[in-house]
Amino acid sequence: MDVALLQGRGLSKRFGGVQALEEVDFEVQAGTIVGLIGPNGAGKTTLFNIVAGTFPPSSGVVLFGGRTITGMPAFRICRQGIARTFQVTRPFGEMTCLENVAVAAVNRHPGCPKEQWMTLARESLAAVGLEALKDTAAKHLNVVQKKRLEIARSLATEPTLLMLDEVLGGLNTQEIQEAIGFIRRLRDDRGLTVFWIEHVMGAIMQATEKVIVLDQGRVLTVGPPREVVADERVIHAYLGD
Amino acid sequence: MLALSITNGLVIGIIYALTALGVSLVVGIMNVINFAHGEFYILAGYFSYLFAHTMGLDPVVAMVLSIAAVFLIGIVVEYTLIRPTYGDDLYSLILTFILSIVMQSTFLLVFGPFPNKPPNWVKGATNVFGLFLYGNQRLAALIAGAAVIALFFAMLKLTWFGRMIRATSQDREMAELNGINTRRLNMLSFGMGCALAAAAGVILSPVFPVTPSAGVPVALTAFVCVVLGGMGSMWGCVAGGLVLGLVENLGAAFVSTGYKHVFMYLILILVLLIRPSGLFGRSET
Amino acid sequence: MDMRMTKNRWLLAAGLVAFALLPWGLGVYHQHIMIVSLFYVMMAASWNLLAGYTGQVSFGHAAFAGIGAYASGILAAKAGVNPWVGVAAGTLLAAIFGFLVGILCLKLGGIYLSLTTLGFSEILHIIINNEYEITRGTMGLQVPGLLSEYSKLAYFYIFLAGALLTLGVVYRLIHSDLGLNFRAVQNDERAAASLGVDVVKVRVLAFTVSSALAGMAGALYGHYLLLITPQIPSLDQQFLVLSMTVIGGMGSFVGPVIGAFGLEILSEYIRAYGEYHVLAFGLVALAVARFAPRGMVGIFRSVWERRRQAAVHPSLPAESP
Amino acid sequence: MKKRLFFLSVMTAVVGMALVCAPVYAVDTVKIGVVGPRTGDAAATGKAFEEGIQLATAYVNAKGGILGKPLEIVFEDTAGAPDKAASGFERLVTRDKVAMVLGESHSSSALAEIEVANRLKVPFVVVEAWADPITAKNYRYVFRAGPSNSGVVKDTIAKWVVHEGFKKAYIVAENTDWGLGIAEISEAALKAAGVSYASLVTERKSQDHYMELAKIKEFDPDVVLAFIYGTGLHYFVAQAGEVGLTPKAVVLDGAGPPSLWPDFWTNVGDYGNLECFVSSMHKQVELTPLATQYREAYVKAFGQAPTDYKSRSIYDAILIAADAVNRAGATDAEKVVDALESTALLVTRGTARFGTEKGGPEYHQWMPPMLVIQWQNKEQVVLYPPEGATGKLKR
Repeated sequence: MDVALLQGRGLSKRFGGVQALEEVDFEVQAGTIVGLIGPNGAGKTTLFNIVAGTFPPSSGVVLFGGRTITGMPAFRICRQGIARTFQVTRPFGEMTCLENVAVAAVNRHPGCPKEQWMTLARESLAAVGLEALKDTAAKHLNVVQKKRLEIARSLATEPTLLMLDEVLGGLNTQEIQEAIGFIRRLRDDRGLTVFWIEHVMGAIMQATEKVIVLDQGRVLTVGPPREVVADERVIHAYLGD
Repeated sequence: MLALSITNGLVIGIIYALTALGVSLVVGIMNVINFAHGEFYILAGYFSYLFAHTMGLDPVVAMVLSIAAVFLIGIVVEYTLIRPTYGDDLYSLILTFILSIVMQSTFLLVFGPFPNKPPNWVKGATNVFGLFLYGNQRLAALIAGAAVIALFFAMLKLTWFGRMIRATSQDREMAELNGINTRRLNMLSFGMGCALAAAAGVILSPVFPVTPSAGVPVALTAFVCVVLGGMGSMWGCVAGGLVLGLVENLGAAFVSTGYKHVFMYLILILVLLIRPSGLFGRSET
Repeated sequence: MDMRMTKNRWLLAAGLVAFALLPWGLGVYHQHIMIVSLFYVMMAASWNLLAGYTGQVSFGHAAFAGIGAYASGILAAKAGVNPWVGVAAGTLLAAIFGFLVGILCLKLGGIYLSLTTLGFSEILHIIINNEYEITRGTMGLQVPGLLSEYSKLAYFYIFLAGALLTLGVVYRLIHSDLGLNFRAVQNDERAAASLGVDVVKVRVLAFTVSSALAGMAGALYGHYLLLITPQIPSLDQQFLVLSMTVIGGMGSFVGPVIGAFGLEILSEYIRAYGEYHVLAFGLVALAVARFAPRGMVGIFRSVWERRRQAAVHPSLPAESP
Repeated sequence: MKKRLFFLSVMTAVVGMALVCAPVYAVDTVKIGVVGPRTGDAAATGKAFEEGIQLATAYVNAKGGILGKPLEIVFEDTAGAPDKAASGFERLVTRDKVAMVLGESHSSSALAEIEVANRLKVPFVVVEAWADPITAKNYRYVFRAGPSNSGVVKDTIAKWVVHEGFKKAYIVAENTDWGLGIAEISEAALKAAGVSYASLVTERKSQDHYMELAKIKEFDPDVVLAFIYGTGLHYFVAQAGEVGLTPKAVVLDGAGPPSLWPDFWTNVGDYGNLECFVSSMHKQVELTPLATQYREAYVKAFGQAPTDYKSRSIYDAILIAADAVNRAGATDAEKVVDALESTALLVTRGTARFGTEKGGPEYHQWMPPMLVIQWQNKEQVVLYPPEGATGKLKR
C-alpha cells in the first residue's frame, strides 16, 4: 500500500540522565486520524516536539512524505506542511486574534498581496468560530477560546498534517461532541491527516482509525482503538498494579 | 617573564572566577543576567572600606559584615525589582542595566570620584621560587579567593540548599514538580550571587581600590567567563576564569599591553563561533 | 473611520509643518537642543525597533552609532571623501557589522545578544583608544561639516529629514508582513517558529536594520558636532537611549519620540544639578520600567482606555500605534 | 478626563515655554564662564576649580569688580567629554551671554571648545589642558595660562632627568591622546639629551600593571616617567613597589595631581615614599606675594592647606581675565583679545605674559614655572628647578 505520510524510526531522546523516548517506531497514514495515548510522562509531547522540530532526537529519523525531516528547524518543518498546537496554549498575548492567525497565514504565502493572506486568516478564524473576537487581544481569551485560536493558527499554515496536543481539555460533553465533529470534518472535507494526543478516551474511540500507545518512552502497542483499549498491557499501564 | 605571567594569570583568573560564579549561579537558577553584578562588587568594597577604615573595625569583621549587607541588599533587589519581571528576560536585563547606572551615580555622590581602599591585610612582597617578587596582598587574595570558591562548591555538594540549586539549574520544571519552592530559591540565589560578588569585592579591594565606575569592567569580565564556561555551568565558569586570566597575562607579556583586554573578547568570539554552548556547557536544553 | 483617518493625517501634517517652522523663532541655543533631540529620536526609535518590537536588548546601539560616526569621519578627515558619501558608507558599515554580530549570536538567543553587544562596544572603545593615530583617541577626531557653511538651521532640517526617514523605515517595517513576524517573535518565539516564522532571520534582519539606522544617526551627529569622540559609542550614551525609549514607551511607535524630546529638554534644565542628573534619570527610568513597563505612552493609553470604557460605546476598536 | 488631560499638556507646554524664555532678573553683573569636569572620572578637578572660583571671585569683587560691576562666574560642567564640553561652551555663550570663558583640564575637551570659541568669536583662556595643538592652532581667541605638554617636558621633565644624571629612562603612557602625545614628546626630548630609553603603552582602565612592570624591570631603568592620569597612577606606584622596581628606580608622575589626591597614601601605602611628581605648587616655594595671600585665603575658607594645584590655576586665570576686561574697558571680544595680548600681570605663579609670535604652540601661551617634587617621608621636597629646590633626590 501507500507509504505512510509520517514515519518515525528508532527515535530516542535523552534529557540529562532521563531517557524520555527509546527506540520508538510509528507511522501515520495519509488521510487518517491517529491517536497518541499513554499515561503522564510517557513521552507523548516529547515525540510531538521531535516531529515539530522543537529539538532534534538523540538518535533515529523522522520521515515526512518519504523524505527525512530529522533535525530541521521548527519553522522549516511547518513550511513542509506540519502544523501543531501546544498542550499549554501559547498565544501571542499582546496581538489580536486576527493578527495571531495572520502570522501563520503570511508565512504560508510570503511576498503575496495582503488581501490573499488576510482572507486566509479570516477564513481560518471563522472556521473555529472566533470571527467575532477578531480584534480582541489574545491574552483576554479564556482557555477554550485560546485552544480554538491555536487550531485556527494551525489551519492558516495550510498543513497536510495537523498535530493536536490535548485540545479537548476543559470542554463539556456537548462541546466535546462538536469538537470531534469539527476534527472529523477537517479530515473529510479538507483531506487533512490528524495526529492527536488526547486524554479524553471517548473521543479517541470515536474519532480515530488507529491508536499508538506510549509507555515510559516505548511503544506499548498499536492498533484500532477498540483492540487497544481491550489490551491488558494498556489497562495495566494506565491503572498500574 | 613566563613564570610571572602564568602566576599572575592564575591569581587574576581565580579572582575572575570568583566574580563570575555569582553571575553563573543567577543565570543557572533564574535565567537572569544581573548587569549590576559589578556594582555589588564595588558596593562591598565601599562597605569594607567604611567598616574597616572609617569605623575602625577589624578587617575580617568588616569583610564578613560587608558580604552580609550586600547579601541582604541583593535579596531586597530581587524582591522589589527582579521578581515582578520573572519570565520576561527583556525587562530583567533592562532593569539591572538601569540599576547599575543608578548605583554608579549613587557611589559618585556618596564616596566621590577618588579611589577608596580598605586596609591591607598583609604588607610587602614575597620572592616566589626565587624568580620574581610578588605582592603579599595578592597572594593572600589568591588564597582567600580559592577558599571561597572551595567553600561554595562544598556548599553545592553537601547542603540541602546546594542540592536544590543543582536540581533547579539542571531542569527547572522537574524541580518545580518535585516541590522545590522556586520563588524562595530565586530570592536566595540572587542574594547569594550578590554575596559572591561581594566576596570578590572585599578580597580584591585592598589590591585594586574601588571607584564608582570600576564595576563595569569587573562585570564584563564575569560575563565573558560565564559564556566561555557555558551558561549556568559552575565548574565551567571557574575554568573560564582561569583561561581568561592566563590569556590576558600571556597576551600582555608577549603580544601587546595596550590590547590586553581585547584578547578575552577574541576568545569569546571564537568560542561563540566554534562551540556556542561554551567550553563546559551542556549542548542542548 | 476614514474620516478620522484623513483628519488625523491632516493634523499630523499640520503638526509637522509647525514643528519644521519652529526653529525660525528660536535662538541658536534652542536650535541646538532641537537638533540633539532629533538625533536621539533616531537613536531611540531604531533601538525600539529591536527591543520594543522583537524583544531583544542590544547594549551596542551607541557602539553602532560610533561605527557610523568614525567610518564617515575618518573617510572625510583622512581621505577627503565627501561627508554625504561618508554618511552612506558609515550606515552601510554599521549594517554589515550588525549583520555579522547578529548571525554570530542571535541563534543562541537574547541574552547572548546583550552580552555580545556589550563586549562589542568594549572592543570598539579599546580600538578607538589604541589606534589614536587614526581615530585621535579620546582627544576626538575633528571632521568637516555636512555643508560648506555652518548653519544650525540647515542642520535642523537635515536631522529632521534623518528622523523622519528613521521613523518612516520603522513604521513601514512594523506595518508590513514583517511587523507581524517581529511581534510574534517578541510575544512567543517558540509558537512563532511553529507557525513558520524563521525566528533567527527575523531577528538578524531587525538587528541589521536597527544597527544601520544607528550608524546613520551617529554619522550625521559626528558631522554636526564636528568632533567625533568615544563619547558617541559610550555606555552613558547607551543608557540615555535606553532610558528615553523605556520612559517614552517601549514597543510603541511614538514612545521613543516623546522620550527623546522629553529627556533631552529636561536634561538641559537639570544640567545645573550636575551629578544628580544621571541619578535622577536612572531613578525615573527604573521606576517606569518597574511600574509602567509601557512607559508614558502606556500611561496615557490606559487613562484613555478607562475613559472610553466609561463612555457609552462598549465596543473597543483596535488601537493602531 | 480628556479636558483635564488637555489642560495638563497645555500647562506643561506653557510652563516649559516660560522656563525657556524666562528673562533673568538679576543684579547687573559681568559674567565670565568657566568650563571643567564637575562630574565623571575627573570630578576632583571640578572641585578644585570651585574652590579657586570662590576665592578669586571674592578677591576680584573686593577690589571693585569688573568695569564697576560685580563679577559673576557661571561654571558649566563638561563631564570630561568633548561633545558635552563643546555644547556646554556654546551654552555659556548663547544662553548665559558670558563675556569670555576660562578653564578646562582635558585636552580633548579643550580641543573641541577652541573650535566653538573660534566660531563664536569668544575669548577663551585654557588653564590646565596641556595638549600642544590648543595653542599651536594659533586661533586669535584662544589663550593658555598654563602648561603645555612640550613646555612641561622640555622645560621641566627632560631637564630634570639630565640634572639628576639618569642614564636610562622608561616611558609608560596610558593609551589616551594626552599620554601618547606627551610620551612622544618625551621620547624626542630624551633622545636629544642622549638618555637611553624604552617605552610602552598601558590601558587606561587597567588595574593590574604586573606584566608591564615586569617588562620595565627587565630594562632596569633609573627613572620611570609615568604618564598615567587618575587612579591608574596609584595602582602603578603601589605595584611598582610590590615587584621591587622601586626604590631602585625612581617613578615620576608626569600628570601631577594624582599624587596629591587625598587618598594617595591609603592607596599606595609605603610604596608612595620617594615617588616624584610634577606640580606647579609647593607651600615653601611661593614665587609671588599673591601666592602667599592665596594660601592664607584658602586656609581661611577651607580649613586646610590647598592640595590640588588646579584650584590656584583657575584662580590665576580669573585674575588675568578680570584684568584684561578692565583694561579693555568693555566686554567686546576684539578689545578683550587685544588687552589679553598685552597682559603683564603678577599672579600667584609669576608674571603672566602671553606669547604673540605666530607659528608654534608658544602663541598666546604663558608657561608658568613647574616644579619636580619628591615625597620624602610624606613631606614634599622640591628637587627642580635648582633655584627653588628644598632638598636633594633620595633613592
